[in-house]
Amino acid sequence: MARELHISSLVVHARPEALARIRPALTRLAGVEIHAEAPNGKMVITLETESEQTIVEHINTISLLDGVLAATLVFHHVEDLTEAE
Amino acid sequence: MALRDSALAAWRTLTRPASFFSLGFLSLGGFIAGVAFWGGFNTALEATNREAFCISCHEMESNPYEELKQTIHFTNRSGVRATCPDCHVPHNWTDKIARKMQASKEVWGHLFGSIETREKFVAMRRTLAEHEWHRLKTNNSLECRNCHSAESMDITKQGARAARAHEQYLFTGQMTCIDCHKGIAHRLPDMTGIAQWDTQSQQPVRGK
Amino acid sequence: MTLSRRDYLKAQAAAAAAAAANISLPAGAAPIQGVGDAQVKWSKAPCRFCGTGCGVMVGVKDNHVVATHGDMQHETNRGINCVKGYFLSKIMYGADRLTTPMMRMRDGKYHKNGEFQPVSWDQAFDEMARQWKKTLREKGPTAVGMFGSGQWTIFEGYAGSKLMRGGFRSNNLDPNARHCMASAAVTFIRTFGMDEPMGCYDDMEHADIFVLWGSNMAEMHPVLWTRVTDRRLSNPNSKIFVLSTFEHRSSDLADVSLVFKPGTDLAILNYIANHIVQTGAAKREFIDKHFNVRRANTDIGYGLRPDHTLEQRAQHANDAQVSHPSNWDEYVAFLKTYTLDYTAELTGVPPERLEALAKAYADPKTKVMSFWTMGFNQHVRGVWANHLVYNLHFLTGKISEPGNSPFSLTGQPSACGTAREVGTFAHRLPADMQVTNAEHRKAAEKIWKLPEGLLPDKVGFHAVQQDRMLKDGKLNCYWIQVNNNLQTAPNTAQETYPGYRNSANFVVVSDAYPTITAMAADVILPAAMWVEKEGAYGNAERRTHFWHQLVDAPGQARSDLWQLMEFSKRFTTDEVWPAEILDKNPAYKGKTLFDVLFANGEVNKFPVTDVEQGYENAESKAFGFYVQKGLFEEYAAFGRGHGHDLAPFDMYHQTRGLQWPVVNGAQTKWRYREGLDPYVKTGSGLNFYGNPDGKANLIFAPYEPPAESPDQEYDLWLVTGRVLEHWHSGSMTMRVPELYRAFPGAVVFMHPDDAKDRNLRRGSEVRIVSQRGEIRSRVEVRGRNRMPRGVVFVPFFDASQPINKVTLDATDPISKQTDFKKCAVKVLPSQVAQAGEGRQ
Amino acid sequence: MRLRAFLAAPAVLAALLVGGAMAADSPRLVGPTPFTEVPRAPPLPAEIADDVRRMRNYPEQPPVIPHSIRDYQIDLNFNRCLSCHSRKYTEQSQAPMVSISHYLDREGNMLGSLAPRRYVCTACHVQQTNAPPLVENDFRDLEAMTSPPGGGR
Repeated sequence: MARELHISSLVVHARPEALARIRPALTRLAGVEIHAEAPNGKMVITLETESEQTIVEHINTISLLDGVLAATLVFHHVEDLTEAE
Repeated sequence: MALRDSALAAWRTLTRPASFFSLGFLSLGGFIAGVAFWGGFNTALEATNREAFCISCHEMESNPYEELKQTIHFTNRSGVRATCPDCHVPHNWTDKIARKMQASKEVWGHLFGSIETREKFVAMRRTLAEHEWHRLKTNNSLECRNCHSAESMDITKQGARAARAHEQYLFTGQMTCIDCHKGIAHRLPDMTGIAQWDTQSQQPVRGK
Repeated sequence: MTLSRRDYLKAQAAAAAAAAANISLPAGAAPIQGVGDAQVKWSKAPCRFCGTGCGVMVGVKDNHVVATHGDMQHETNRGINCVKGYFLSKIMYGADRLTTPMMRMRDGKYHKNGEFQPVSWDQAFDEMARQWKKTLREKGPTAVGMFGSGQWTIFEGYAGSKLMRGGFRSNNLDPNARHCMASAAVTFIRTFGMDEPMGCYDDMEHADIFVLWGSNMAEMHPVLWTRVTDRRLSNPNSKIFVLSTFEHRSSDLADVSLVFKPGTDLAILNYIANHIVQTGAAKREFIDKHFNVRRANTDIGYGLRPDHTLEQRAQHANDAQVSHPSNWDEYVAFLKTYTLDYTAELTGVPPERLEALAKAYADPKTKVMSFWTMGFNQHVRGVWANHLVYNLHFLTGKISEPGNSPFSLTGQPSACGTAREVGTFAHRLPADMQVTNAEHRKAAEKIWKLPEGLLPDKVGFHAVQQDRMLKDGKLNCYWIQVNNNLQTAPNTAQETYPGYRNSANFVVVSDAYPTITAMAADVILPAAMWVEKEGAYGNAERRTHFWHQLVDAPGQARSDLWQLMEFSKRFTTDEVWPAEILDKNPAYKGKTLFDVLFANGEVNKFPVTDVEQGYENAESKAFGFYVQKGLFEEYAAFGRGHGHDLAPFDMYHQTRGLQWPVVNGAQTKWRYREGLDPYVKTGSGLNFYGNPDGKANLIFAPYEPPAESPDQEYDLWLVTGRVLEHWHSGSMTMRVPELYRAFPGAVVFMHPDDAKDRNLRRGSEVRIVSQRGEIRSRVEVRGRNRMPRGVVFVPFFDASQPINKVTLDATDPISKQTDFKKCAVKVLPSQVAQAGEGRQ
Repeated sequence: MRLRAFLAAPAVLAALLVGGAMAADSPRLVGPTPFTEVPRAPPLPAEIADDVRRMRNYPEQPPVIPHSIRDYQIDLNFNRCLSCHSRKYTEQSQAPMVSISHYLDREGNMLGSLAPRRYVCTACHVQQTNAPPLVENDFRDLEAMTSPPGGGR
């Protein structure tokens, strides 16, 4: 199958007091990057993965993190590496 | 004396006329009767192989036939079209008889109204379809191949995806036409649980 | 793939998420060189197309819309759009956008039969003012008129209504929404004393049974269809019934499809009522408590010209709207005609399907949602059809609670918000008030700060009547905004086009593109569209939503709002108001209409600085005050405290829309039900407070045949309508390459055997001929629509195949809405010499 | 803007004077000229079914369908599109998998497969014909305006 790069972004909604705990947990996940954070507990993160499956796994892991209320996918773009190179 | 014996034998033979004639009569008569019966049977059989007969009952006319009209097997560039028997009646004699036995069930269904309404037909659709899939699977899609022969396919004239599928599955004999080409002439029944065809099952990973 | 492209994509991803979450990215969010410019400014807006009212996020870069996608935060669509919505980015960029006013000229001045030439706004307005004044002087207010739109923003409709009624003192103002949902609107008032649905879209997540009455949601309201689909596929008890005169994409997901003979839906509705009564499923106590049973006048004609034999013959053509007090027993007796056998015979629907549907309504355990759109509303008995479906919900008590909901869908983005709530109909004022009611006029004059007795008390010309009056030379100055009526009105060759080109008339069209209507006008004004102006729409679930101006309009294009207000400066009260009113109110003397209508101390109350930081506002810049805010707050005064409460202006820019009545900052999802509607007092349970006695009207009416049915010569039913890829007359979607190429031209959908009988096949060129006109089209015998024998369908989006040359201008006599779904035609092969090219 | 106005005016003028100047099928935009004419109906254009993916105008745009969808069944029984594009069948079919954004239900839950509300593929994904567009569209995508390196799909 063609090699692909999936770039997606999520809005992670967490309890504000839990943000400190969640931040490192997120960055531990491969390809995760935190872009912004609001005092109300909303975070904007992007994922770089090689398959949809990894995105699903990440979303599930994240939303199961203690203090996370919701992790919602907003943006998903597939870059076909075999084409682009 | 020998002359006299042989003469006697000849005489005896000649004095058994009845049996002689009856044998000739029987074989000849039987032959004629046979021809007559055989011809009649096949004529009758052929009569039931015309589309006109198939759609003479409204179940077929208003369900499968109405659906067929939408499809490529009814309208296409060159106007060559498949009629009901082309796909649903085997061309070699024994299979044909076998299918006829089965078909008589559908006539039975007609007479006793088990598919008289659209609702009942739709309810039976899976069963009816499965009969045909099974038949075509077991005879290696014989009726498809009567028109579409693998060796006559020019895959350069086919879409890339179709060509790949044919090379990988059809030409290698891994699969037969009906495995991939279900529902090409009529709407498909509920495909739940049919391997490679179930597009329904939706199971949430987790609720909120 | 290069690193910076990767970061560029990530920046885009982050921006989209930040927009969805309503949080701003830190300045350093895009550190890498080259990615900084990739930052897109995302803002919310409602979709420009149908009445569903989806939310979209609009990405803007350098004054240019570069992307759009579904708004995750908008309750209506939660992130989904239909194919049209996903291509919104392109609707403003057709290369033939009108960017300068045009006027028919000969020898340097206006001439009815001159050629179009570019002129300045002043030239155009001067000529318009000259024509308006001449007409007002010679013929009075009834000779000027305006045809508005359900695509007008709330502000534009409100300004238009003020200018026409308060300025020119004419009620000859009607919206194209008359063609679209007048039957629904009129029936709401007749039944509940208040317009618009009691329920909302959330009913779809609560209902078990969905019944589509003449509505192809799968194509015309695709995003609402995603919510019905969701419910149907994830709830085992859910069922979908689709009633139509042919099978279409909605039928594909239907558990039961009922294809009936055109017009006979009235009989089906009465049969179901009869079934409910006969099986004892009717809730007698509930009915006595909450409803008045009334009997409608029958034999009411077909809204054709009065001299038409059908009108001459009709007993109640002139008092069609009258209904009489009746009672339960009369109703039950009336229903007895509609037995299963009779109905199956009349409608051609198999009895078992009729029965299945009746049982679904009757079952006390099921929650039923009924949907309808044009199949009901564009119906010579549209008001009756609306009444009869309400009756089913009344009989079973399935109303005003989550999941039990008779729901009228609309076709235009602000059919509710502008046409109905603002009251741009010939008979209406804001907040459901009527021009014929002295109290209502007085209230309007007070809020508008206009002299008492100024507003006209006579109902103006409705849409179809306007065309007839133009043709007859009784309506001479005519301004058309945001619609394409020469393509969408009925019987255009006979009744519409002659009026536009009538030398006694002066016709002005405001539009963004050179439409078929603009081409037939005398003056064309280039209009700003969608996010080129700040706007507000109201969708079918009482949701009012706002958007900001996000980009500038091209060239000299201006919003309809600016056009209306600027034009009002060219008239003084002395020129257009009667002397006696001015003598009684000398303060108004010598003022311009702009002064008395817009610079009246209310509309010009808010400074330009109130406009939200970072957004342009062309109108406010032009007039020196926050035009939209002033108009909205004055308009809101009509409804506040009367069940039509709107929130403060600024709140709408913060939210994804609010459903009125908004009381103490809280919106209302379900009306008339205690605990759900703040207007229902505790202890009263259910209260239809739109009517003085708190009861709704159960009005019954029989089946009556359509105005025209197929005969020996014109042997086919013609049904017209839309397709998924194009919206209404296609002036926007035909200019989006992807949408155009998906469905490039109209075709005539017909049954393969009907084609065969005429020696036609897919792709054959044919003439579609009625007694009124003809078009040429191509035959389609397969695809999305499966026609029964004897019925053909032609969409109206294709200006080169204006099917409305063929349709009949019969209307519902009560709502005056045209029946675009039933007339008789013949389909003939084009000359053989030309037929050959039909091949694909 | 000004400049654009100057340029645009004559173009529109031409269009209005001779309906038909803009494109072959221009009656499709401005109607029959004069209105009383009954123009020929152009032949049905051919479907584009070359299996070549088209670039999107922006990442959020639903890709168009590059193959024939004649007789495709999308009903309560079966969804022909998913028989190739759903995750579990993509290996065998080598068709692109439906975007993961389609796994989100209305409540924002991530499902294990296509969310039911996304079941009717043809509401957003359409096939194209070879009909030449009637008029240019001046839409410019972000990359055309900022021209970053590389190309997407």
